[in-house]
Amino acid sequence: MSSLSLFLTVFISGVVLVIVGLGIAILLAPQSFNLQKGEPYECGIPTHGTSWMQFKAGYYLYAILYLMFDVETIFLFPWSVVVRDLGYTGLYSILFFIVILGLGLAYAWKKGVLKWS
Amino acid sequence: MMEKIKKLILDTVAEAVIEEKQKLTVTVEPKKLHLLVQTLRDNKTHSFDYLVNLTGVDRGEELGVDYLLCSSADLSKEVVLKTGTSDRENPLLYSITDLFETAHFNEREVFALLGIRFINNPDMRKFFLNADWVGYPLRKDYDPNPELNPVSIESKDMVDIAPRILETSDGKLVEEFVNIFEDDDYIINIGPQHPSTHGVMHFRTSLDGEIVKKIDVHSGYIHRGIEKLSESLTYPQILHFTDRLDYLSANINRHALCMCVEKAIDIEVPERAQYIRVIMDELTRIDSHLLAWSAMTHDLGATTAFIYGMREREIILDIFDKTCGGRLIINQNVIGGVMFDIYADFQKDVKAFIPYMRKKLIEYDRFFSHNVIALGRTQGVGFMSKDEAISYAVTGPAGRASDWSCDIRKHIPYSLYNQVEFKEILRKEGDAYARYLNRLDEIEESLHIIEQLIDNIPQGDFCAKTKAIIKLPEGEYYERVEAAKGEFGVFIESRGDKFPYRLKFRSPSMALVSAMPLICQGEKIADLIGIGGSMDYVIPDIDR
Amino acid sequence: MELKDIHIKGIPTEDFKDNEYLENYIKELEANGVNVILSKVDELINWGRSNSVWPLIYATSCCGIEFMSAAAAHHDIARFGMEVTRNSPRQADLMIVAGTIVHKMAPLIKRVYDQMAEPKYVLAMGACAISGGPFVNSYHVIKGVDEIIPVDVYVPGCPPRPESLFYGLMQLQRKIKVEQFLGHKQR
Amino acid sequence: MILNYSQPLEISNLTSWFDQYLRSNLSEFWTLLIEFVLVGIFLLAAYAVIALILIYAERKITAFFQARLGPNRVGKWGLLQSVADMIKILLKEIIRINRSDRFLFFAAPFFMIVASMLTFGAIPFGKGLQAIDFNIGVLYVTAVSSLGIIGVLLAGWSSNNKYSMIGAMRSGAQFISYELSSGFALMTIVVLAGTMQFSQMIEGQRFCWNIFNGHISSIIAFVIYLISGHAETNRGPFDLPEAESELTAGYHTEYSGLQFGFYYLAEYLNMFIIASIATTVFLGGYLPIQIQGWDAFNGIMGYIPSYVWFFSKTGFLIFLSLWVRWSFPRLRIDQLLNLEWKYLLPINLVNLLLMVILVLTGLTLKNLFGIL
Amino acid sequence: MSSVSKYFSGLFTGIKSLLTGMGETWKELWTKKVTQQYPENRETLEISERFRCELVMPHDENNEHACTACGICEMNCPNGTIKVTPMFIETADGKKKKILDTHIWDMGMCTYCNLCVITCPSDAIIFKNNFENAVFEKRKLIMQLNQEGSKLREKKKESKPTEPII
Repeated sequence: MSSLSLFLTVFISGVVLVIVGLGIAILLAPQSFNLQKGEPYECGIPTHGTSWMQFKAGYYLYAILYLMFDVETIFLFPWSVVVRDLGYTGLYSILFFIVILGLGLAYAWKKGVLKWS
Repeated sequence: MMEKIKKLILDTVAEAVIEEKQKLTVTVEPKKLHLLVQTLRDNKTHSFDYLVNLTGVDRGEELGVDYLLCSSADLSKEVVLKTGTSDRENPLLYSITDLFETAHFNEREVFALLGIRFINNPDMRKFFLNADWVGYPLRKDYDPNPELNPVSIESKDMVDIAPRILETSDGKLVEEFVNIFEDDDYIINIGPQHPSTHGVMHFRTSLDGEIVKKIDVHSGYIHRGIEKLSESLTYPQILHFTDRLDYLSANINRHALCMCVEKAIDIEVPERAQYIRVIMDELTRIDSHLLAWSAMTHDLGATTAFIYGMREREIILDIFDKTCGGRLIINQNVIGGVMFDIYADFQKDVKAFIPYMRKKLIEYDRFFSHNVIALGRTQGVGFMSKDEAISYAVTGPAGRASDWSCDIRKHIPYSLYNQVEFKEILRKEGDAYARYLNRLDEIEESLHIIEQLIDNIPQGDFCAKTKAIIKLPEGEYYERVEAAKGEFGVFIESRGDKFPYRLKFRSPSMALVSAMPLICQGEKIADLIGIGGSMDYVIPDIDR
Repeated sequence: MELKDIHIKGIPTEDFKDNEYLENYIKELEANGVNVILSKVDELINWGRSNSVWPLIYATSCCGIEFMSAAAAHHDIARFGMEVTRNSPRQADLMIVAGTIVHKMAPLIKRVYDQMAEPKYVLAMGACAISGGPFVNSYHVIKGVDEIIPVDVYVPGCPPRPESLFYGLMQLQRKIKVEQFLGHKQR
Repeated sequence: MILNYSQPLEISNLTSWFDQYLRSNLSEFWTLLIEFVLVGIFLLAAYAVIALILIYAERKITAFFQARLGPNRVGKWGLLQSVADMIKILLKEIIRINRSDRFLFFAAPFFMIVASMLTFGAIPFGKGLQAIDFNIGVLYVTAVSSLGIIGVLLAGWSSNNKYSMIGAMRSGAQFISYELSSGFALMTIVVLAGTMQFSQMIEGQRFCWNIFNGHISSIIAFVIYLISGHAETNRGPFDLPEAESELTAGYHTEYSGLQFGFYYLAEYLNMFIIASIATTVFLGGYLPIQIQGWDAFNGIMGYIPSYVWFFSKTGFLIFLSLWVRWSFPRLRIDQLLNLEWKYLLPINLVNLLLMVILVLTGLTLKNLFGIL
Repeated sequence: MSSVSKYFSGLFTGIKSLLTGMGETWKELWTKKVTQQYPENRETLEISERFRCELVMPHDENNEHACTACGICEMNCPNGTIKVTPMFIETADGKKKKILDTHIWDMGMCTYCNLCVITCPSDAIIFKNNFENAVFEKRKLIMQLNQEGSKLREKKKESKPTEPII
């Protein structure tokens, strides 16, 4: 059995679960209608404006750092499998890489990027 | 000392009328009030810098306001200022919000209930009632016809525009409207139907990401008009309302009203009743602080701690239940004593509770007080300085966490409090963590007080004989007690009837909530909830 | 179906108050000719629904504290499977109105009720929610939450003790159990 | 040959016998088709049953931590409680929200369920009980499980509700942080095991689990993985996106009925998935406790079926996660990010290097004691 | 260097505090559960004698009560929960006498303040601790306390119907 077709099997069964479940719910569950039902719930008070406003997320710098490290993770995964065979050469070459990233993090830390504002 | 104050007052406002009633009472005309208050507040020797109470009264011929001022250093130094206006169509008085921040909400309350508008108050919206409410309920000529104010179930958008009246430098009055929020603010409603606003508080909050920019407090979602209702009930009947103000300090509130009436008609309360009252008061205080602890931990997301606190609380409720047949609303104090004598095993149960509670306090400490997450979420968060606490009239554990000694039990000892020994817990940090710790320490002090009393309950009557119909002689009566959340006060104006002419409760929670916009500004939205928990307000106490 | 088939653990049916209301309800159903096969499925569904009532606590005052007591260790509402308190009306089945409802609150409670998903129930806890209670003569208090939203169970008390609330919840379970779920015209 | 006398209770014996039976009677295509359908049904059933059991277990364990009893009125000891909940939630109305982004609002639960389903399929429940066994298993699991967060983000964004919006933003912040830690922690073990395929990784742990093999470094990685895994599942004390006491219900405030039920379900499944990956990677997966040289002991241990081993190890980790959840208050967003960026990530980087050194210098337990 | 040592000491004290907290929950996991199981323990459940749940008018075996229909309880009730309707009958000696017709008490409105009971001059009503009162319809909460056909107990008998309210 190839892994890919099994992957598809699992994927399809997940989708089927959702569709069947929602199907039953929509068919059998009672429905009612009133004007306020579809309005957003905000502690019972009509909401002010839309929620899709410009929203200042205080962590965009974290997101950039994340990108940096995530790319590194991708590079490191193949390396980590073969590090046994590569021996010390593999260690030194990647050590350089990690140290640079670590320095980057330390710099960001020092600069106060890691402080939520 | 009194003479000096009188002199000071007469030096400032020569035409002031000074009377010696239960308290030193000064009547001035509206224009001079601000000056007098400022002088009283700012003079160095007897600084009256704590506005206890601001009561609007419909005196019949005029609409007036009574101010009870006292000194923050010594709460027993009190002075009452009175002013009023005879214009019933468009009554205007001068605001003292610039001197006492706590006056702000109180003045708005007076506007909603009596229709008096205050010049220079920055935000003159009605506080408890909707803006379109017809009539002013606390006026004697209020028309209670329900057709005037029908129940509306239609959701309406909130209008964030505040009217105000300003006096220009050349003495002209200008009416203007200001926007409370900016146009592009991200406004979110926290409450009224929210799990952690401790009732139906409504904080309209504008956010900058996760940071709270501004809070606009809305109240009145449980305004039940207790003060108006009281005006047509006899004194024993009014008692049952006090339990339902701050239901967590039910017994203490009731104690205050009973004492107020007892002093007015000179009833000697039997010793046994005094003991029972104080023991029950302290149990109530522990109960309230336990709930505050639980609710705060729950607000911070520690559900388990919440359940532990409620578990210990249940033991107190059991004692209440057996003593007076109620768990929360206990109806224990009556005029002249208490309604029920203690039951046979009362002392045994209470004495078993004391060591148990001490053991649990240690557990709470280990479980929550030193938890690194809890410390991070409470330390240095929601800071309030001593001056701010006084200006906002924040009393109780919260005020004492800002290093303001404001325990009425120490300053104006009532009942048995001058016979027992206990410490007033003061902390200097003024943050949420200090308020949190203050409560736990106060539980310990309350246990200590109970310990001193429980074995010495004297024999005798538990209730003095009173007349069937209680009439208070004409006059004004104040009584202040230390409720679990801070200073609770009762003000009765009697005209010799069996009903009070005007009854006002000074609720500690109102001051606590009024400080929220100040101490939450710039904190995160998660802190807003945590600070709310550390302030521990009860909404029905505010709304009355 | 007969009323004696409705079984609640711990309390025999005849010990419950207000049985005649349910009897009338069943009679009404029978008059409409309930389908036997469907009613078996209904029984299963109603068993599930009655044992999984997730409350939304519309707590305004004292009764809310008693609800907290009920949820805490000594009484433990979790035994009924009802500790999953949902703060969003979308996910709740039962609105427990615990406390006074005043004029200013009326539009809000209506809105929250409207926003609940079907099937939904309302339990009025305490004197204030039932009739205005101590404040019934006030200018700003609504004389009973049933003026605004339909109420299924009334739990008297001021405030009712947690056991009273549990009794009320069991009454609600009984009511859910006799309902016809499938093929029933909705409110 | 249904019974394998050394391990009579293994399901894999049954499946391989069934496979042979089908192959001998049907063509290749039909065999595969039937098997795929059966795999799908089996997974769905396991998914639902595990969720129901977990929900019950959590409610009961929570209650015991809180000095209560928990559900005990529906069925014996309340065993049927979550079944009743399932019936109820299946028949609850699904509300249409005005002015929401209809399509995304509808699609968000799909992401949630499908992501957890795909990860679920890659878990080796027992010997031969693994649907997807890629040779890049660890990477696959990391990648697929992060899809779930899209479900949360979409839900929060599309429902046009401010609480949901804040919840979604928080979950974004949480995700971008803890994804790194869990990735690095897993990578540390990949260095140790030298493979990313789960089946190989398990086989390599026959006599010495990875957590023992890499001793200090493995234990640090294990703790970090548990913390970050816990955070990724949005459960307390990391439940900021939901944050009941702040945002009422957070990102799923507007979801009702079964759509909410899917989030509820996926939350528990994700908890299970994190625990089972930790079991597989650190605790030897479905392998029994075996000690080289103790043949009698190994024989007895080996007699217990592999899935029992798997579920008991996973159960232990789930208990641990519940214990943590019900002991601590919720973190605030800045504490959350601090924990990751100032503590977990630097420690992780150092730990990874430490592990490489351990492996290269031969200081792992296997090398030191000559374990297979 | 202090910041580095602060970093590590913070890390370790943090971990220690977390473990202490977990230790407490671990202890609680094994302590006896305090839950009382209403309704399973309905037979053994003890509600405090004084707990006020239901106002009753005790009737003796002759179907007689002590209420003189004086209306003091109605007067004292702060929110009008009690309605006492008297009825005037002519006694044998031709005098008009006020007796009780109906004593209506609205359970759904009562505040349980106990004023009616303590002010009652003839101790005709008491609070009972029966808490199982939930119903489906509001009107069922309005109760008539005097039983059908009951009458006033003659004075010569003991005036206290039950144990005194403390």
